[in-house]
Amino acid sequence: MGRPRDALTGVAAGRRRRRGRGEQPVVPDAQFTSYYGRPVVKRPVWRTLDIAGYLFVGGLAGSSSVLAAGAHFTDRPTLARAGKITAAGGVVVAAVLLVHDLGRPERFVNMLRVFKPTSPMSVGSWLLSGYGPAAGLAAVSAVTGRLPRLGTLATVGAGLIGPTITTYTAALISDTAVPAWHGGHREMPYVFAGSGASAAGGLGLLAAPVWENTPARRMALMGGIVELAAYRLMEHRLGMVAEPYRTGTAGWLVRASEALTVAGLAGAVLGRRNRLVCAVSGGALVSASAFMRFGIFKAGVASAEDPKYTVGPQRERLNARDGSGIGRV
Amino acid sequence: MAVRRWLKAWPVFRQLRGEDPSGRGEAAKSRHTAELRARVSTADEVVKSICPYCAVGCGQDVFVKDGRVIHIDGDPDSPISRGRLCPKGSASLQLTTGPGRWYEVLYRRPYGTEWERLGLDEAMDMIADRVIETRRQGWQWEENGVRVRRTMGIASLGGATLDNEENYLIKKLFTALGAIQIENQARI
Amino acid sequence: MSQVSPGPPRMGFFTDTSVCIGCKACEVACKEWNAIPEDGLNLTGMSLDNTEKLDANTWRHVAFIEQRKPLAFQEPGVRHTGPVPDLATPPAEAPMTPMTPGEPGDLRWLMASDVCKHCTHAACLDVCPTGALFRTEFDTVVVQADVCNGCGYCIPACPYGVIDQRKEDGRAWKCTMCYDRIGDGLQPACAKACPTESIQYGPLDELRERASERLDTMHAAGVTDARLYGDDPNDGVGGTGAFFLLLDEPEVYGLPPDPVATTRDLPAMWRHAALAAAGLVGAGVIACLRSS
Amino acid sequence: MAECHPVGFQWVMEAKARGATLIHVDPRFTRTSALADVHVSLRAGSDIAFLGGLVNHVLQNEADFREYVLAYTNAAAIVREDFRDTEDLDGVFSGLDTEHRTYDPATWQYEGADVPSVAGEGDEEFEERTQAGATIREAARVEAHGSGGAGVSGDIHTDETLRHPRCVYQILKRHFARYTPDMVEQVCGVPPDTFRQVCELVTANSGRERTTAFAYAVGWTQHTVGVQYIRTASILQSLLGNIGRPGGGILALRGHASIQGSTDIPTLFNLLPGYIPMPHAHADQTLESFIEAEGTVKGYWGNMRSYLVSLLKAWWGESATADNDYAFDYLPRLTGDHSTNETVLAQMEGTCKGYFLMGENPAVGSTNAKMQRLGMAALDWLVVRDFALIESATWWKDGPEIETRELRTEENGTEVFFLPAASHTEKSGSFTNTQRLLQWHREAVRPQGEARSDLWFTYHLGRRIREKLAGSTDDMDRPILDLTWDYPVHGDILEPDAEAVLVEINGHDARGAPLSAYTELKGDGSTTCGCWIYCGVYADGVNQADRRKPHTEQDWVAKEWGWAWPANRRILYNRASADPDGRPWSERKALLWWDPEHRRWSGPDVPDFQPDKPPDFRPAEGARGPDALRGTDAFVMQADGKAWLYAPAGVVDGPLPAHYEPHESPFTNPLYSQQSNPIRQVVKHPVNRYQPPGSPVFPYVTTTYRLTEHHTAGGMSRWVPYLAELMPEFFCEVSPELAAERGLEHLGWATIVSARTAVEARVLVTERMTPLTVQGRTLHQIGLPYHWGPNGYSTGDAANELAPVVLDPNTHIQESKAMACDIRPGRRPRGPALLEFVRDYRRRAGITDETGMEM
Repeated sequence: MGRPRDALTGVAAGRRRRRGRGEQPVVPDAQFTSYYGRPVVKRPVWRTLDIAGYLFVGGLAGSSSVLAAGAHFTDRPTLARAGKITAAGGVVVAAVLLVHDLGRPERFVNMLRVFKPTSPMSVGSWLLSGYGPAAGLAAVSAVTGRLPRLGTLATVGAGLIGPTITTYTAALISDTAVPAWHGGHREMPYVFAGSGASAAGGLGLLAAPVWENTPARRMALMGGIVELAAYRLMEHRLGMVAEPYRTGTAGWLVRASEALTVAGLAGAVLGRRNRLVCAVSGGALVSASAFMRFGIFKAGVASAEDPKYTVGPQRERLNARDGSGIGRV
Repeated sequence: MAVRRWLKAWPVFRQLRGEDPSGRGEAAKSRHTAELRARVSTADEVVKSICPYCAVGCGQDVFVKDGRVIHIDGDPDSPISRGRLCPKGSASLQLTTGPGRWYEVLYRRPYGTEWERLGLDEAMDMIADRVIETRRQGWQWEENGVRVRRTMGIASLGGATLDNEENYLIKKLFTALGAIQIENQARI
Repeated sequence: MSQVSPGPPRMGFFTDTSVCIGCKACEVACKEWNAIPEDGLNLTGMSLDNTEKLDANTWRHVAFIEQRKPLAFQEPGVRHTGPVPDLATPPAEAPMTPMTPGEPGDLRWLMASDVCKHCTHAACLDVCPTGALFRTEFDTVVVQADVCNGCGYCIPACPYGVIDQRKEDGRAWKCTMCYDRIGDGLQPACAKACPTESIQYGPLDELRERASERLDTMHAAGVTDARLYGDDPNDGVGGTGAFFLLLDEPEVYGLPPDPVATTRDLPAMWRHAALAAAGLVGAGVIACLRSS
Repeated sequence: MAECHPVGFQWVMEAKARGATLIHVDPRFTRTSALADVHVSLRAGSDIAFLGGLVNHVLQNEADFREYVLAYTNAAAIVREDFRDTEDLDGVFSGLDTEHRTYDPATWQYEGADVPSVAGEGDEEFEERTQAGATIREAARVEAHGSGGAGVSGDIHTDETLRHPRCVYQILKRHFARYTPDMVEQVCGVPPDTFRQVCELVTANSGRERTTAFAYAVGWTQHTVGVQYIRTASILQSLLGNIGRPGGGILALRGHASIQGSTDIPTLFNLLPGYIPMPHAHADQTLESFIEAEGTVKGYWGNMRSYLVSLLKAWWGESATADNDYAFDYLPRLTGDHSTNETVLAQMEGTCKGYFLMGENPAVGSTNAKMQRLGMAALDWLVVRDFALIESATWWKDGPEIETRELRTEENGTEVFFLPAASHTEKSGSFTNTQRLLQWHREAVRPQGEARSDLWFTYHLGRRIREKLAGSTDDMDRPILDLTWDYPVHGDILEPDAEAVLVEINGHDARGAPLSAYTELKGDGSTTCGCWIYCGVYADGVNQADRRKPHTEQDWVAKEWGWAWPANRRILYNRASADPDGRPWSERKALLWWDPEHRRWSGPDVPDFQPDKPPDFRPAEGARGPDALRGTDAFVMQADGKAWLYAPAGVVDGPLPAHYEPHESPFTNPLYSQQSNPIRQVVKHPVNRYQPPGSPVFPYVTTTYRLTEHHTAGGMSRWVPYLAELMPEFFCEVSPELAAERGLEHLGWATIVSARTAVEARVLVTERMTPLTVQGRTLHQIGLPYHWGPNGYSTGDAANELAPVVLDPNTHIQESKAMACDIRPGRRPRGPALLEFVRDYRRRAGITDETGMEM
């Protein structure tokens, strides 16, 4: 441990010309400064297919449970059954994806070792462990026709937990230092909810007959509009950090998603009497939702890989705060 | 009983009991963590040593457990190094126990294209024979009519991370053999 | 809680980069003690830094920065006249070790040993779903390898990019401030090895006091670009257990200038997520209403 | 120092914390420069001019510490009338024998002094026949003064006013007068204002109250004038009163755990333990005549008989008797230079047939690495002992000559034995560190497999040879059969007891009790001692090298940690820390003082002086040995008790340092018309071709060096992954200006070429390398860390492939720190094309077998 060190290099002697004490000029850097262009934060190690896939499947499943519950109680059996099967299938796929992405899959039960409200993943794990059985039971009951009361109860449960499954993942990715995610943490849940709803609606359109698909169309419409609006809002708030959403793979995915959403919604509204048009529109909406999640995922990764998205906003914040900050950006 | 023990070890249960409600401290600690000790603390023996790299001569503590070196740390008692080590000194555990060490005698016969294995005992015997033979062949009683009592047939070049005692025996043996071309890194 | 005797004081690192000689003893001592895998041969062209960054297999990383800037009144003894090429070029494509432009003939070589910051508000710890990451009695943040299931959440959560996944093993790893050693009253391996006491270990309060004296001395001597980093309990991570004396802006060393623990915004995220979920329920109800 | 001795550098930081100024002089801006107050970049190979400039500054400004200079140096001594300086002879000294490339130092002597014949007592006929004078000088005799100066005796004339034109002080003044700041700029490329600043800092921090220390390493020794580099520093430090005082000195920062020990107990051809010279061949040489010739009258070397007889008793025990001159005849004799590079030539000629390499890797670590390998390729047998399969063990299989087809594995007849070595944790023994401190390391575990210590190897090899020769009546086998070789062994591997060897080194008296000081040694055969300067390391039957009293429990000198030779004193010549009257020069710098009450020298360190000899002591007429020194003769190992500003004997290439250009330099010498050291040692051999001075084909200067992350030729670091990953491959450091001039790309490849061969390295372009202006033109220098070779985990070409065998005439150390070269972008040619590539360079530079051979 020892004493404070006072070995001041260059102070005892050294260069006498040029400038006197205390007059070190700060050389203003015209450019953005980083350590050899290396990222400041780590990019997520999550595999795209696993985790972006999970964001999509979880959103679809959760929202489908809502639609299924609604359909269940408004006597739209095909739509309800489709929603329940989607939810149950979704949750199985989601669980497989999650476990597959673990570095130590055999330790997946450790997810329930603690309950941490500070960890969206912990909260999500507990939610999933409630939602999974409910969605499963609801689906089994719907398909087999057995245990109708329990099935109804499970349908209600899944319908209530489902939305949280759809939106907690927004908190999950926003609760990171990834600039493009964290910066959008206010809007992200609405993007996810909208995207989930739109996908669930889309799936309903795909699965249900024309006479039963009104809720699906409405769900898709509401979802799609919220998604598009929330996304625009998020992009605006992100400022320069929105760049990764517009460029590269992410940019392509997001643009495709937006186009598909608009097309899907248009098709769903305009072709509402045509089973085929409805189905194609539904498919477009489901794909749009997937594209959106993959786009968001990719944008996040890209924003973590370039230090300017980390340093830039922080430097701006510092400068705004004390006004004396040295302009580096 | 087992269930209770399991339950008591379950961090969620500990969280609920209020010891650490957020689950970020004590409650999350595993048994392995709770029992963690520095491996030097459980060593059988601490052997005093000196770093083998440069000539600063930093003190080292060599920790031994079950007949194996488990760690090498700077010796805080040393007035030279005060417990500190440079990257090389810090790597001396890997130097001495790492994958770079070779533990077998190898032999390349004249014109051989590959290494062959050879027992240590046999190798020593062969080397002793070579020394005796080469010494006899190259023996000089005189050069230019003046007594020299030596052999120019054998030479040795040693590193300078050898011990004084090793250098002493090398110089003593080779001088007695009449070999004079005994050199080391100090000239390099 | 009250009947529990007060634990040990909060322990920390003060890394005074103004006396760092870039020897990398900390890197090796850390690897030896913690038996961290060697991670490949890669000449980076980033001055003498071939380690590049903190990650699962590097818990101490010495940064090397060459700058056309004066170090107080040091006479650097170099005589260059031309301009410095664009420093934004990645090292592999750069015509020379990238360096900060400045006056020709100025040169300073900054070296700094980076490490996990052991934040007061540690995002990695907050987001860990398994409790593998926990806060010790020394107020340090440690991953338990026997618990971690490699979910990877802590990795993008860290505002400093410290913790990382070890590919071949799947789990997350980072500096433990030698939890096993300090528990037995020993110094962490890096601080123990550091030849020039650039890395100092001790009770955080003492270290902060020492650092502030050191800073005053430096400022008084005219080293005006010296600054402390991570010593402020009011910063975005509540101050760090490992803090630094730097001679330039943090980003020059690859450190974020104003890091924030992401979980500071978590309540807002939960609120919005809940609202969005409620909206979804509402949407479901509306969607299913039968038009009369 | 921060680069290569980081833990030692903590003390520099401590000094800085107390206000010390740190000046770093190095061609490159290194990790040491980063922490220095002043970094001076200079041309590699120009340090004598730089230091000479400092000496000149001190003399011109009379900034010397005059009382110290008068009392403790030979400034007042008057030199013979027939001495001629480089001033008079345009760059050479009187006595130059151009035929044999040697100096006859007779004219360098003090007026009134006896002139010892270099070859000892008269044997003129023999000398005539063999030019023994020359060969003895070749025999690195200078090193025999590793613990003291050369012999001078007689009634030396002095002038205490320092005004006599032939007194050392005046000679010095004239000699260094041309080393002006302008000349320093011309030679070194150091701007005058930087140089003046260094002058002012050094002189302001020297004198009564302050001291300046110089630290150096092989950047000073690996030159054709290496010894004279250190001589220049000695002159400066003696003038400034910085020797023998705390915070002063000229500190050799040595790079191997026991490299000091390996010269004290030398595995060196020209020395016996304790710097006793190996006997040179003379007709009818006896113990008596040897001592007569080699010992001195005054000072501690006056007792050489005690040291040598005790050594012979230690080696040959009962067989060494007064009747047989204590087996003095058992010692083999030298007939010239038998140093390592001569041995390589002898290997190539076929004289030397068997070679042991113990922890040494000349195939990449020695100069002109190809020559080293070709030497090995000509051997009958080779024994390599190391941790791993180093390049010196595998050249026959995968060496560079296999690639160029200069050698073919199936046509090479060398028999190779590889024996794995034990590490420091697997054996007990002592290392002698850079400050002469012996520290014991204890065996922690047994070596695994067939790994064995060198102690084990040497002991058991000797045992087997003795067993095989037992019963021989051949007189040539007597020394080996009569050798004391019965060390106790222990454990299942029969490891010899290192402590028993240390006991023998320490020595014992007639009753077998361990001696406690070399002053107890006798010349009558009643004492034994394996190395007189180490006598006392086992005092009181205690392994003093294994003392480990924590530094926190003792004073700053820490005398109870380990054991320093001689006599456990920590600062040599510490009598000089007090004034002639025995009072410390300053309270701040008090280390030793005369205590009149107890009539003893007192202070925290062990006095490097007879402890009860008062300051006013005058020796009796005819006194010999230490008793012949006065109470003010602080430099007790010197024959006249003085620090030598001028060396009247002992240095073969001149009594004063003069700047000579490196053997291969892109410049001509602006100081004298003599270009290079006239008696540098050159080797004419087809694989050792030299470059002509000033050749435009080789316009750059390269210097080799170490990195913090590696160790010498890499045997202890390239195989260690944690170190290898920090510095993963061979690279060169160049300035952006040179990169632009030659089209080198950062991280690209460059080929560096000398007259010997070419190597390839990755390029690091950095402003830490600076162009210099030397003699009006821009000079670029190239940095080459020399740690690599083709084997191991981290690999690369060896920088030593480039270096020539051209040597300092005193030490036979090669010039690898200042070499002219060329650099070009891209990788080097492979296979035989490499040979053609280098041949082309040689053609272009007009290199013949005579190039570089001129005086």
